[in-house]
Amino acid sequence: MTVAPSSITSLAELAGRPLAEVLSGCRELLEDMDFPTVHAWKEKGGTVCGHFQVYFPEELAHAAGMLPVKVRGGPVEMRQADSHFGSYLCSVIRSSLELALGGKLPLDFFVTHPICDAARNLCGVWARNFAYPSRILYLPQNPNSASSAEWLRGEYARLLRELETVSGHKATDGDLRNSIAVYNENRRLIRALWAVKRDTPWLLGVDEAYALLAVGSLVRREEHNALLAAVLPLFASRTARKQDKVRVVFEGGFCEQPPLDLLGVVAQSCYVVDDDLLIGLRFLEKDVPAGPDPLASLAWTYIEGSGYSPVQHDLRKPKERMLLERVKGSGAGAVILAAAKMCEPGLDEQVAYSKALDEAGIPYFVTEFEERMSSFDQMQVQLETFVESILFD
Amino acid sequence: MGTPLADSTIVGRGGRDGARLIRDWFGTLAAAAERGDPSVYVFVMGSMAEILRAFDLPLVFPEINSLQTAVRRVSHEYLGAAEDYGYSPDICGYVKADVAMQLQGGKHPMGRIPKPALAVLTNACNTYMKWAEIWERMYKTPCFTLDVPGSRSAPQNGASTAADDENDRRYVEAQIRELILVCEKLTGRTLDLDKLATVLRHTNDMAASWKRVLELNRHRPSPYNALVDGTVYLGVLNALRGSALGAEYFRDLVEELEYKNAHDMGALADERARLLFVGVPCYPIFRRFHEIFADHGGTFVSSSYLWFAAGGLDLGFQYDLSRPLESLAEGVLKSVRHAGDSMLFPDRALLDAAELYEADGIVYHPVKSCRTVSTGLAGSRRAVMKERDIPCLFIESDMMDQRVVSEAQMKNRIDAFFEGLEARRLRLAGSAA
Amino acid sequence: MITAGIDVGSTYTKAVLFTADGGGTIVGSAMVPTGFRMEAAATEALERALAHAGVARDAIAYVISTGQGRYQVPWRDLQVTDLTAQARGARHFFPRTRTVLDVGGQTMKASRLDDRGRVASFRLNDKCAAGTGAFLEKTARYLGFGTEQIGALATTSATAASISGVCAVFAESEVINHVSQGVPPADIMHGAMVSLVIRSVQLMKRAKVEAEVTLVGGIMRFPTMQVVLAEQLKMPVNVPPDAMAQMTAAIGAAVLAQQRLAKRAA
Amino acid sequence: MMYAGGVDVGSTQTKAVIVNERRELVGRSLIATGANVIQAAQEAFQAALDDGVVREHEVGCVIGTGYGRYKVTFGNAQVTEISCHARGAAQMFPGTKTVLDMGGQDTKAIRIRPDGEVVDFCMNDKCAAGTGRFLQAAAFALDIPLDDLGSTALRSQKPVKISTTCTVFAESEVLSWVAKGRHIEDILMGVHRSIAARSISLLTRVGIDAPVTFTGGVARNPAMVKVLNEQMDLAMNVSEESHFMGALGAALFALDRALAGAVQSPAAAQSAGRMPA
Repeated sequence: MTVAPSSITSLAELAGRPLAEVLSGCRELLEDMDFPTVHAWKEKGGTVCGHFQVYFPEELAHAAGMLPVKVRGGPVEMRQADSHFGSYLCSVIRSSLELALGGKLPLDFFVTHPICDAARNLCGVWARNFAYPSRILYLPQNPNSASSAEWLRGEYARLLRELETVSGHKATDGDLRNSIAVYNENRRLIRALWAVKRDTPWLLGVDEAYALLAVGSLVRREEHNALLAAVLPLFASRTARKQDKVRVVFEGGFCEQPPLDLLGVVAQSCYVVDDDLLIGLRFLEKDVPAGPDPLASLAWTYIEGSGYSPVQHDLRKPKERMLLERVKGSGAGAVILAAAKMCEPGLDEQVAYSKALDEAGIPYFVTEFEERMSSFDQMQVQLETFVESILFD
Repeated sequence: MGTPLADSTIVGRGGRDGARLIRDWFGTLAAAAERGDPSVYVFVMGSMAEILRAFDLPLVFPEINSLQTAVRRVSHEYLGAAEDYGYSPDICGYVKADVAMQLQGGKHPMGRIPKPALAVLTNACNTYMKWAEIWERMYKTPCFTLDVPGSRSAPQNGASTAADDENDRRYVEAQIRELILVCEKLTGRTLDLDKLATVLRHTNDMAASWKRVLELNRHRPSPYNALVDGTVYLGVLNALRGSALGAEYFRDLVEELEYKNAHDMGALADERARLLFVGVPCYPIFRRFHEIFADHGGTFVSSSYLWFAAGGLDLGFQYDLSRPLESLAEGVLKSVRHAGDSMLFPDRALLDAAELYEADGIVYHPVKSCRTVSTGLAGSRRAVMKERDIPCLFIESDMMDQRVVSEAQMKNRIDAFFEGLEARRLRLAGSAA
Repeated sequence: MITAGIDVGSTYTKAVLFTADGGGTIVGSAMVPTGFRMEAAATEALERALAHAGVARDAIAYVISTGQGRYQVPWRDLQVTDLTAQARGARHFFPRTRTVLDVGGQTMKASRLDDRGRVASFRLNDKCAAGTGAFLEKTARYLGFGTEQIGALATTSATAASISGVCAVFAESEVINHVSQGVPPADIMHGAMVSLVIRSVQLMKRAKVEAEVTLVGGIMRFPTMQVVLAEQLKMPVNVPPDAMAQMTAAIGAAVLAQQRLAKRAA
Repeated sequence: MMYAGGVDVGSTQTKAVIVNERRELVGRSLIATGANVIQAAQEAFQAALDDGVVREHEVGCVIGTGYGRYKVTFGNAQVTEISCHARGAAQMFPGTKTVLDMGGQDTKAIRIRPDGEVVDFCMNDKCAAGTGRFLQAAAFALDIPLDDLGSTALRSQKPVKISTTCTVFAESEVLSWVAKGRHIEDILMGVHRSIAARSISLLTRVGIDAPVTFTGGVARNPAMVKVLNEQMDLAMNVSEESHFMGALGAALFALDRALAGAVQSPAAAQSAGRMPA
């Protein structure tokens, strides 16, 4: 697999450049369906752990010396994958397999999660098609059990063993603590980035923030940390004018990702002040504590300190209440309730969300998207109508 | 050689009694609904019937309620009502039919369904969780989600160690103990261990019988159609799991099937093609679907539905009554995992079944509604055909939504499939001669 | 003060001139084919409407464009989407309208309006063509009738043939089946309309239906639609007067322009 | 001389074929199906007889195939178009292992044995996306005769990417590309590629095993042939008479049956053995 010479293979190439170049570079890297950073890592002899949406404790793969990469599909032309599936399936499942079958995303280990029925089944699909290990990580859906954190610790230990076998590097507690520190720093920087978008959305559009976030899952996190640290101070000096736009929350980007251009269309008419785009990369909302047992700390933080998504069942976090808190917390006045086409959990949740928003009197509109869409006329009509309904008497 | 006379008291008993038991069961649910009694909503994969029955809690299987609307040809009314409420045409039809039922106060073609006082579910199907969340919102029903960790990888790709399994078993057991506390709080009673032992014994009997029922269909001609008759048996298996009535029904059923086999009485008078079915039945045209095959002399000798929708009871797991909770945890873990494997990693099981049942072909029927069952079946089909020279038909439709069931399209494919089977049969007969 | 509403659609471009006098009056209108040059079509439609009304270009105080080509009108003051415009247009004819169903050749849109005529919620269908006017046209074409004959054809039918319409193309084989079984074309056309209406009712329910319901858009050509829709919804359905059936979005844009003008003056 | 007939009643066109005892195609006809399917089948059959200068009583057996196969009221039996395309392709291109049939509203991928026996097949299920109808929609939108689509598309330098899958919406997407000023050939090539990608995914389901024979009306479209060949990296068998493949297969099945009834030779019995029930 050859990589186009113009492609970016490291975020280090971007650090220190003007903001506009950083942003376009991130976008370019993100949209490059040949995954140059992953290939570069492999060429240096590194091993890659691909993990399907939504949340994965990347610290484990990082500590084992691997490159953890989020497998989240993409707008790739379907050549082989469709023949492995039936008709009624979301796009991200198909495109993720396409990327792997086409050799664009070279992995040494694949792990999926029972976030939905289709995603869990990917493990079997992978096992049929690839010689490297494919695994399911069962994240607790009964986090309300007193035993779930302890059991999850066991799961993490088991997974780590397998990752170590693939990478050939035994992760010590020191390695794990270091990885946790790197990711704690990453989480802090992402929170800061999202705060810029929330507090001064005219300085940072949702499509830009998204590109800066998403590249993190294509490189070792130290690189991403360096980039974010370099970029964060640059926004304050941007000269964009604050416009009279509606502040909205974009909900529905937890798994399949809307195309960047769609986010761009949204940004034209609204300020997206909070969202659940790639929520898995920022699912732990707290720092993972530096306890005596790093695996137990990671497991505990998942149970006690994670965000919410339609694919995590937790009696303490009714999704509609969480959404209302997100709206309130970000000072949004309206919500875009999106769901990927054919996404069972997303479409189910839309119903509960819209009832809750109706009751709270918060304007919203309901829409569906697909990662492969290339025409945004429909979305634009919906957005404009929505904005017009808020603006006109 | 004359055809032996059917003993009418035995032959057909399973079908008759099964229909009656299901009717009676719906009757008790309707009575409970009228009285306003609490009920527990459970699912076929990991119903936890043993614990709940020990507390005398009536079980409601929303999956069975929903499929009944399709069999009775009214599912479109229910789906329409749920879609009007806001649910997408692309999501699980079972969920939607249930939502519609709840919106109409439990009204159902078989009577009325009581409201849930508790919902018990497993992670065996992710849609179970989205479904239970609906009751949480509608009624503030407490939902107990039992994590039953499934296989972490395909069987050919590394198995769990004994220590891994023990970690899982301990987790399941701890959760079962938590579930017991929930039931004790709900009923105001403590768990009666003697009663639990009785229930476990009945389930043991049913599991052993179920395994036998499945085995008996290896006979030529096969005594029952796994898709049509099998679904009736399956209903009893789930609804009456852990009951004396259920155990008795399956003892009788084994007797009937053994009798039929002894007299070579097949489900079809002229069995020309033995088929395996993969997926969920096409309930909107349940009888017709089977007839299209039967017209060609095709019968279903086994079905993956009888594996996963039985919650893995086909494994025949026997609880150790001397350590009931530990053993229950082990049984739930193994059976539910086995049920999950039949969907996640179906290839090996299908190849084995093809061999065991001397199948002439495999019919894959993925459905729009259920991604648990359907995702990857196209790939499985390819893998199975690569490994074994066996014709495999692939037809997509739905288990609830008649809008995506096109009988004409389906028949065309089934006709073509049988044309291929027939040509193959003649060729093989020719080369043998 | 006169305002203009320009609706640049994919096939036709419509212009309406409107004044607030007398509680709101249409003083001129015109309709021209859009062709490939949307800007030119918009200009031509406006000029014809001016000629029709007998007013000069500089008498127009505010222009709002709408429709697919709303951004292709450089001399506009503002553009709005056709959902917003159709809502206002429907309200112009039927002030108590709370639900608008707009069925066009390629799209179907349902919106619920608040008490002031703003779009409170809406749903668009974009999955496939089974629920759009194109579905009827395909059926008519197969039956050997032109699009313009669809309306008259279906009115003669008493019983609708059953057509599931999962896919507009697949529906053809159902149509063939009916034809070969001797079902009269009128009943088949009727059946296609019922199938389409059932889909549109589903869409409307997802945006919530409240009385009164007004039906707009290209599908208005077929009077049977109104009847079938009323049957399925079990409530009366408004339809704009014949001559104005194609103009509701342009009217809505012109009405909204009056509002913006008043706001600017204040 | 003994003859046999095959009538393939499709949703838009009805095709009829007459073969002689040597399995040679001696008469053919193609007419629009129209509203009266039974009549169309009769007319097509009669036209094929006329074309082959064969009298009706010389025809030993007639088999109907296609969606309207049960409307061939004068026929002796019905066989699905899947078996017929397979049989026809095996006859016309001996050695064929895979058949791709692209028709008006369905596309079929069929894997066959050398004698034409169907080993496996897959068809589009959910909708008409990726079928020949998609091309018709594009032709209609651009006002280009269907027969000129392929040659126009072949002039493309920079094909557009078609994103819609709905056959009916294809019209509006095509028009939107026109409005954006893209060349007609580039738009058409985009349409061809989009259909080709869907067909290949269908073919992959049964396994692409060369030689591949391309049948159905669309097989006469040179751009579709080229795009498919390029994307699969092989050269498909294509015949001028690809659209008669289903009718030919039906006629061959009919011939088996006629010969089996007339001549009790072992050879005939064996060939009759290929006749599906």
